[in-house]
This record gives sequence, structure tokens and C-alpha cells, in this order.
Amino acid sequence: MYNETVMEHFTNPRNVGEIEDADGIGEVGSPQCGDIMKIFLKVEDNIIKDIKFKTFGCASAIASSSIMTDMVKGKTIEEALALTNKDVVDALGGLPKPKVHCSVLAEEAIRSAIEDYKKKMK
Amino acid sequence: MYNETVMEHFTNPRNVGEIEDADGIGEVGSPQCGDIMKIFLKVEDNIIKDIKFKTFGCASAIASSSIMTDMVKGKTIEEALALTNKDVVDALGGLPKPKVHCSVLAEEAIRSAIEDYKKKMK
Amino acid sequence: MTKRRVYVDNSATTPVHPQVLEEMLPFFNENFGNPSSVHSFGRQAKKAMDKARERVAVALGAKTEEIFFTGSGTEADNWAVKGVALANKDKGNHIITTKIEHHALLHTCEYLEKHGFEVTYLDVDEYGLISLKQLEEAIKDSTILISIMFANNEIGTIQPIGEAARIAKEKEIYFHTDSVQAMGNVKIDVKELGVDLLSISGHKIMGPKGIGVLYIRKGVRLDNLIHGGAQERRRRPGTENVAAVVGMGKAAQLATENLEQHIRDMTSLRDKLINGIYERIPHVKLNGHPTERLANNVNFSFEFIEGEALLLSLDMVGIAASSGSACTSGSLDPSHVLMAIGLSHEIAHGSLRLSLGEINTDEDVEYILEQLPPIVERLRSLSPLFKQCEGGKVSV
Amino acid sequence: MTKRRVYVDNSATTPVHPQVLEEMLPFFNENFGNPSSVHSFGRQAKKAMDKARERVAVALGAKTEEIFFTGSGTEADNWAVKGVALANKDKGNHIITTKIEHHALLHTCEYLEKHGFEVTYLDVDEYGLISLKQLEEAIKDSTILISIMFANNEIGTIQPIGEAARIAKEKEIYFHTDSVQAMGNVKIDVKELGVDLLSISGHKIMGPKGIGVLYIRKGVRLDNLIHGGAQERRRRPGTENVAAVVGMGKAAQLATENLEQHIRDMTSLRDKLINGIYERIPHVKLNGHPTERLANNVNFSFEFIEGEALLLSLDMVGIAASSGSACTSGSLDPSHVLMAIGLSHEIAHGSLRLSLGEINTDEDVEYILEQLPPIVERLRSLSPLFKQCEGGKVSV
Ligand SMILES: Cc1ncc(COP(=O)(O)O)c(C=O)c1O
Ligand SMILES: Cc1ncc(COP(=O)(O)O)c(C=O)c1O
Repeated sequence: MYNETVMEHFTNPRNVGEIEDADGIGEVGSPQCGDIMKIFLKVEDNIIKDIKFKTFGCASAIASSSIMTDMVKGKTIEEALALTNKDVVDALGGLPKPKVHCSVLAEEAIRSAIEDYKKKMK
Repeated sequence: MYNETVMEHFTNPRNVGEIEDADGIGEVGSPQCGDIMKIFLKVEDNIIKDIKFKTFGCASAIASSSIMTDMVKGKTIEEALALTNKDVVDALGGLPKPKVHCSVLAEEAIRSAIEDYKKKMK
Repeated sequence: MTKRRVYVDNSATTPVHPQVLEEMLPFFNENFGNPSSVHSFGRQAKKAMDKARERVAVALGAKTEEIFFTGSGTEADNWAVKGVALANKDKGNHIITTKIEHHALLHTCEYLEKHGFEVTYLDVDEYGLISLKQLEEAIKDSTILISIMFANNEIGTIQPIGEAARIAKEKEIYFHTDSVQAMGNVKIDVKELGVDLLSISGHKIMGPKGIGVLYIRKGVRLDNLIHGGAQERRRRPGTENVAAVVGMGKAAQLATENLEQHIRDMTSLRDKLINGIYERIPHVKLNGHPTERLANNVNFSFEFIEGEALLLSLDMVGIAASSGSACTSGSLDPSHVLMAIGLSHEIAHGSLRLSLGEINTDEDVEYILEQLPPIVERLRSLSPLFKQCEGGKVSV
Repeated sequence: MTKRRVYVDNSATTPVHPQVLEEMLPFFNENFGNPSSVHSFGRQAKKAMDKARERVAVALGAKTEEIFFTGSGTEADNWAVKGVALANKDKGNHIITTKIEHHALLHTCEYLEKHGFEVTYLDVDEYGLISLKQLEEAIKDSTILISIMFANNEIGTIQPIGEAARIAKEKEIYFHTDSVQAMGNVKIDVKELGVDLLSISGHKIMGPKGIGVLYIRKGVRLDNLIHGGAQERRRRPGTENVAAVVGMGKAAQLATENLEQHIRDMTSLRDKLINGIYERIPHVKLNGHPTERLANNVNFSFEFIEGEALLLSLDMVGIAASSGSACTSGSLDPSHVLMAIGLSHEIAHGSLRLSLGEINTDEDVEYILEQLPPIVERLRSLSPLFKQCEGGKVSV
């Protein structure tokens, strides 16, 4: 069903947790649809210095969260905003068709966290 | 499908053939329905002295003809007329349900031959 | 490393029992004849069919001429419902069933709704039980069929089928029960129950896949679902799947012969599992009825986590189970059964079914009880819905 | 005495090929998982299904997503015809088929006639061939489906399917062909033929019984025949019969890989049998087309005798064959196919089909040619329709 990369990220997800004094927090999804992703950002000089996630959802939701956080860590806010769900799928080496929405959620989650960060900056 | 008695009468039918100077001949059935029985009688003093048959039909038609001719041979005309298809089925030790009509044909065949004999007697 | 494999998904399918397979094997390329053939190859096959039909009849308390083999439990359900509906539409167009039927029943009813039939879907209570009173009230003059599953495939709740059938009989309405999950786990006697139609499936009772049975009480009027040759007394055409029929016969026999012992064994494993999970894992909820429950069914919701992730984690330690989570069904919604008993979406998503079978042992249960708690804990630690409070005690 | 057994009823059913059985065996109680399950047991089963589907697709020249497994050839036929009819009744209610279809097709059409559809049954000529001109003339504005069998199961006549499909395509009418007998005996490529739907059955090509395939060209609109779970991309529910699917895949592969050699072998045996019967037995008639004929089909009428008696006599010497006689079908009329090619009832009753398969040898043919003449002679000697004339020469 899932390839090795997905299973690896599901079994040993990177960046799990919360950031107490986060600069931005994003939460997308809902219990109804069975997926919730919550992202915590620490930003310095427009660069994502630290990122953590918590995800309620299936293996591909957890793996998408994990790889996405890895991909944007150390990147600028603009670079992070340029990340698409396709990038997430590609980095995972592919997802089964019915699971592609999990990668969309990952894209939405990072955007939502950045939005929150920008709002707080104002 | 068929029991041993039926198979035995099908494989080694009694009284096969024709009687050149028959006292009565009966023919029932039609090629349409796949069964024709033809019965030849030799009658003396109201007793069936000899009987032969020819049958176009399935194994149970041939077996019914065979056992029926055996059953009425040596019997009086009245006794032969009293023969029912059930007697034929019983003597054969049973026939599959869709094949019971073959025993009916045997009953009809002997009746038809006796009728012909009676007509000729008049 | 030889990984331990513990299969506790017996409600999804079972392995074929060795004795069943043994009886099936000669029918693939030794006694391979077509039962409709006149010759010896055909007669051998026919004889095997007759024996199997007799065994199924005995297992269900039916007459042999009331047993019809189909290609699956699903086909048996479809045939019963569509067959009765189409053959009796002069009498009425109303069907009563429940909200927790298998999709084989539900989607068939929905299809009939598109074609002029009216369907009432009975509610169930929080344990998955229908109300006989509601059933009685749902009956109209136009009701031609009541179809209520014997036991639910997800939560294992057993319905009062005898009583429901009695209500149907009083009103002269045909009564069908999907007994695919009940068979082999509950005593079934069609005459005692008073049902008109009953479906079972081979692969749920250690028989082969691709074979089902529809019991049709003599005299019940129903259309064919499939048209063609003269097989199954012209009611279910198609060259008979002799090997599978033979397997079904043997499986039905085994399921009935050993029923009492099987129920005792399964109940003991089940209760050990239920109690063990309650003891070891907080924030869990047993789904289904506490007592009116299949001897082999365990269904828990684990709060804060999602079922597919749970299944995959279990799979990695060799445990094969199933879940009512949407992610495992390919649809967006979680199981309609869990929703019907009133679970919230998120609780429904976190459900786990462990369905036991003859192949399971005490060691299997112990292994599960050992592996499950840390897996649940790990997934909860990933979940934003779950917060560890100070002092290490868990709470929401 | 070890009696010789010669099975020449391969059009009724075939033994499962040893290589097919070998591939099936692990799926009964080792890899017994339900392909819909998330865990490793399920994934193994799913993988086996995918491989089998790929093999069938390759065998038919189709895409994998155009291959749907059913519970029999009959079910595939029913699904194609009812499915297209019900899904397209907004466009029209007229179906064209032939008088010599299998009952799976004919009885389905008759059922649809009772439900508001109109069916034209095309005639065939004395060899069993349809007329393309008659087909074209039968088309109306309301025609939504043309279903013509690829090769006939009784007399082996092969229809010009490519041409017929072309006519259908020009008029934008769906085209289905029942290829249950053609498969494995004729080259089939759905794209080259240009058909929209095509049915095959496992047990006619040394695969298992209880499995069929419906090829559905992408884009064809048809209703489900069976409703339920999400299997077969929601189009044919019911837990997948994994072992049988695997068997079907292997059988389809073998049937296609060895097709040319198989056709050569069968043709040689067939012609030896046909010529041998003509040489040895008077008053016989070959039924079906002399050249447009399945490589494995021999069908003779023996005047003055009845088929079942012939079959049983052959059976007693170990030869397994079949007949179009009414007595062997459980109905009162002889085969509708033999009637459609213009045989009289009595000639039709005396028909014998010898259908060859991979298991047959030259010695089998010689044995038949040795055993058949005295049997025919004996039965003729019992027949009132047959009279021996003086000098020993036979005549009517
Ligand atoms: C031409 C044809 N169509 C359909 C069928 C039905 O196939 P099955 O018996 O596998 O359902 C058969 C064989 O019985 C056949 O010969
Ligand atoms: C209650 C119930 N009914 C019907 C079915 C359908 O049976 P099958 O998959 O054999 O068609 C199942 C199992 O899938 C079931 O659990």
C-alpha cells in the first residue's frame, strides 16, 4: 500500500511535538474527516528555525506532516509558502490516490501556520 | 442417474425386434418428443404368447420397453391392460422424475398394441 | 527474525479449514466434471453437490431443496432482496431493513429506492440493537419484505431474529436475515427461527471464498437475480462451482458440529481481550452490546487516534485487524454502523475490530495485549487531540 | 480391469490445469487474506489480484482497469446485457441478439422482454452463421445493445465478430460478445475487434469453476448487477474469490501463450475425428460450419437414434461426451441451436458433441473411432425408425 519512505516517516516521524512559545501555529482538518494537523513554528530573520507537528490521522497524514516539516525547516518563509502538495507527494516517493488529500493537508497546514505568524508580526 | 436395473435393461434389453405376422402392433410417441415405442404382439387364447419392441429414445425409454414386455409376456390381455406406468417404474426400481414419462409411454404402447389386436379380431 | 503473525480479522475472512480444503482438492482436476453432464464425470460431480447440499441443509435445519448455492454472500443478499421485491411488487413496494446492515443489503435497498421501492431503515440503540416496537410500527400495508441482519459484522451485536420473524409472519410479510456473520458463531435453525430467507457465505466459516448460500423456504416467491441455464433448479444458473460447493458443505458441517465448543472457546478469548484492553489502556470504549454479542467479536474505540494508523502499527508487529475508520474503507465517512450507534466522527475513526477465529490461541491474545498499549500510546503522543497532563496521568 | 476414460466434453468444462492449480493453492489457507484489508494478509491477496488482472488484460488486449471478475460466465453475460439495458433505457429499449446464444444470454433477454425491452433474435443459416445484412436491417433508432456470441458452444460456429462490432460502432450502439467458448480457441483482442463488452469463463479454459470475467471498455455505461461493497472498483461487490482470480489469470495466460500450437493440435484431432466418423458410420451429418468452426468442436447427428442413449452407451466404455437431445437438458425440446440451423426434431435428438481439449490425444480419437460405430449400430438395431434392408446395406 505505502512505499518504504512513507512507512519510514510514519514509523519514525521527524519533528513531532509542540513549541511552547511558538511564533506561529496552524491547525487544519477536522475530526470529522479523520485528519487534523497542527503545526508550530519558530521563525528568526524570516527563516524557519524550528518546526514541530502533531497529527491525528492515518499513516499518510503522519508521514506527510513529517516530511513536510523536514522540507521547510531552515527555509525562508517565501520558500515554505512555495511548497506544494505535489512536492510532498514527490518527496514521499508517491502516495496512493485516495491518500493524496493528506499531502494537500500538509501544504495547507504550513500555510496556515505562516499566516498565523504574519498576523502576530503585525 | 439410473439404477442398476435400468442400466441392465438398457444394456441388455429383452424382447427386441419385430414380429412379421403380429396379431397386434402399437406405436406411440413421436420423433418430436424424442421417444417412439413400437410393440408387436402374438396372442393365443387371450394370452400374450410373444412380444417384441423397437424403441427410439433415451435409456429409460428403452429400459421401460424392455421390462414392460417382460412383464406382460405370458399374461392375459386383461392382465396386460391392468399394467400401469407405476408398475413399470416399480419394476425398474425407480426412474428419475423427468424420466417418468417413459414409463407412461410403455403403458400406452402395450394398450395401443392390444387395441390394434382387438380391432383386428373384430 | 521470524516475526509472529497473529490474524484477528476473522470477520473479514478466514483461512480455509484443512479438512475443507482436503475435500475440495479432488474436484479441481480429478472429479472435474460438470454436474449437468450425463456421463460419469458429471455424475460424480452431481453426487458431490448433493452431499454438500445435504450438509448445508442439516446445518441450517432446512430441506435440501431449500438450499441454493450462489457466488457470494453478497449475491445471496442481493438475490433475496431484489428477488422478493421484483416478484411481489403487485402486493406492495415497501421494504424494512436497518441502518446497520452490510453494504450488500444497504446498497441493494438504495438501488431499489431508485426503481420505485420505498425503504424504511430502522434505527438501532447505542448497543446496536433494533427495537421490535419500532419494527412493528414501521409495517405498512405495502410492506413486502423485512430484512434484518442476524449479527453485525463490525460490532457483533446479535438481533432478536426469532421475534422479528414472528412479527413478519403475523403480518404475512417475507422475512430475510443476513446471517453471514452469525453462521458458525450462533445456533441457526431456519424452522425454529421461522425465517423465509437466510444468507450465508463460505469464507467467513473457514470455507472457500466465492460461494454463498441462500436458504429459500419452500413456497417463497422470488425472481431470479441471474438468468441462464437450468442449474440450481433453474433458479441460479451458471456452471456449478463444484469444489467450492463441496467446501461450503464441509465448512457448514464443521461449523455446526463444533458450535458449542467454538462459542465457549471464542467467548473466553474475547473476554480476556476485552478485559485486558480495559485494564491496560485508558480512554477506550467497547462498541456493540455487552452480552448480545458474537462470541468472536471485539470492537473498541481508542480516543485521540485514527484507525488506519493503528492498523498499520499493529501490522508492523504482525497483528492483522480491521477498523471502521474512513481511511480503511476508501470512503470519506467512517463506518455507517459506528455512526448509527451514535459515535462521534473522531471516536468512530479510532475504532479497532479484533475478530477471533478457530486459529487463535491464548498466546495470540497475550501478544496483542502486550503490543497494543505502547502502539496506542505512541500514536496518542503524535496526536493534537491528546494532551499529557502533569504528573504523567492522562486526560483530555 | 482399468477402464479407459476419454473425456471429450471440454466445452462443458475442463479440468484445472496443473500449473493453474499450483498457483491457486497458496490462496486457500496461507495467503488467505481479504484483498480489502489493510494488513499484510490483505496486501498479499491484493497483489495477487493485481497480477491476475494484468494477465487477463494482456490475454485480451485490454487495460487492467477494464477487467472485472465475476462469479461465472453466466453472471458476466447477465451483467453486460442487463447492465447496459437498465443504464441506457433513456436512449432506447431495443436489443439485438441471435437465436443461437447460450441460455445465459437468451433467458436474460427474455426476462428483459418482460420488463419493457424489445429484443430481435437474428436467424442463422444452416451452418449457424448470422447474416451481417440482417443485422444491419434489424437496427432501429431505439437499439441500445447488440450481443452476438463469438463462437457457439454446441456446433462451434465462429461469427464475424469484428464486422458485427464495426456495424454497431458506426451506429453508436454498444456491442457485447459472449466469448466463453471462443476464449482459448480463437485469437481475441478486444481493441482489434472493437467490442465494448466481452465475457469469458474460467472453467472452459482449464481455469477454475465459479469465476468469469467481463471486459468493459472504458467509458461504457452500465448498471451494477450486484450491489454492495467497494470491490472491483465498486462495480462488482462481494469479497474477491482470490484463489479463483489467481487461477483465472494463469489460465488466461496459458490459453493465450499457447494459442497457435493449441489450435493446430485441436484442428488435427478434430479433423481426424470428423473424417473417421464419416468413413465409419453411414447416415450421419456434421452440424455447424465446415471451416468457420472452433478447432476443438465436433458435432454430429446420428440418424434414427437418440442422444442420451448414445451418451450412456459411450459412457459405459469410458467416453464422456454431450448431446443436444432434450433428454439431456431436462427440457422437452431439443437444443434451440440445432433447431435454429434447421434440423428436424428427430435429427436434433440424435446429436453428439465431442469437444476436444489439451488433455486429449491421438489415441483418444482412435479409441472413439473404434467404440462409436458398434454403439451406433446397436442403438439403430433397437430403433423403429431404422430398417435394415436385405443384403446388409442400410437405408431408411
Ligand atoms: C457460450 C457460453 N456462454 C456462457 C456460458 C456460461 O458459463 P458458466 O457456466 O461458466 O456460467 C457457457 C457455458 O456454460 C457457454 O458455453
Ligand atoms: C454481514 C455481512 N453480510 C454480507 C457480507 C458479504 O459477503 P461476501 O463478501 O462473501 O459477499 C459480509 C462480508 O463481507 C458480511 O459481513
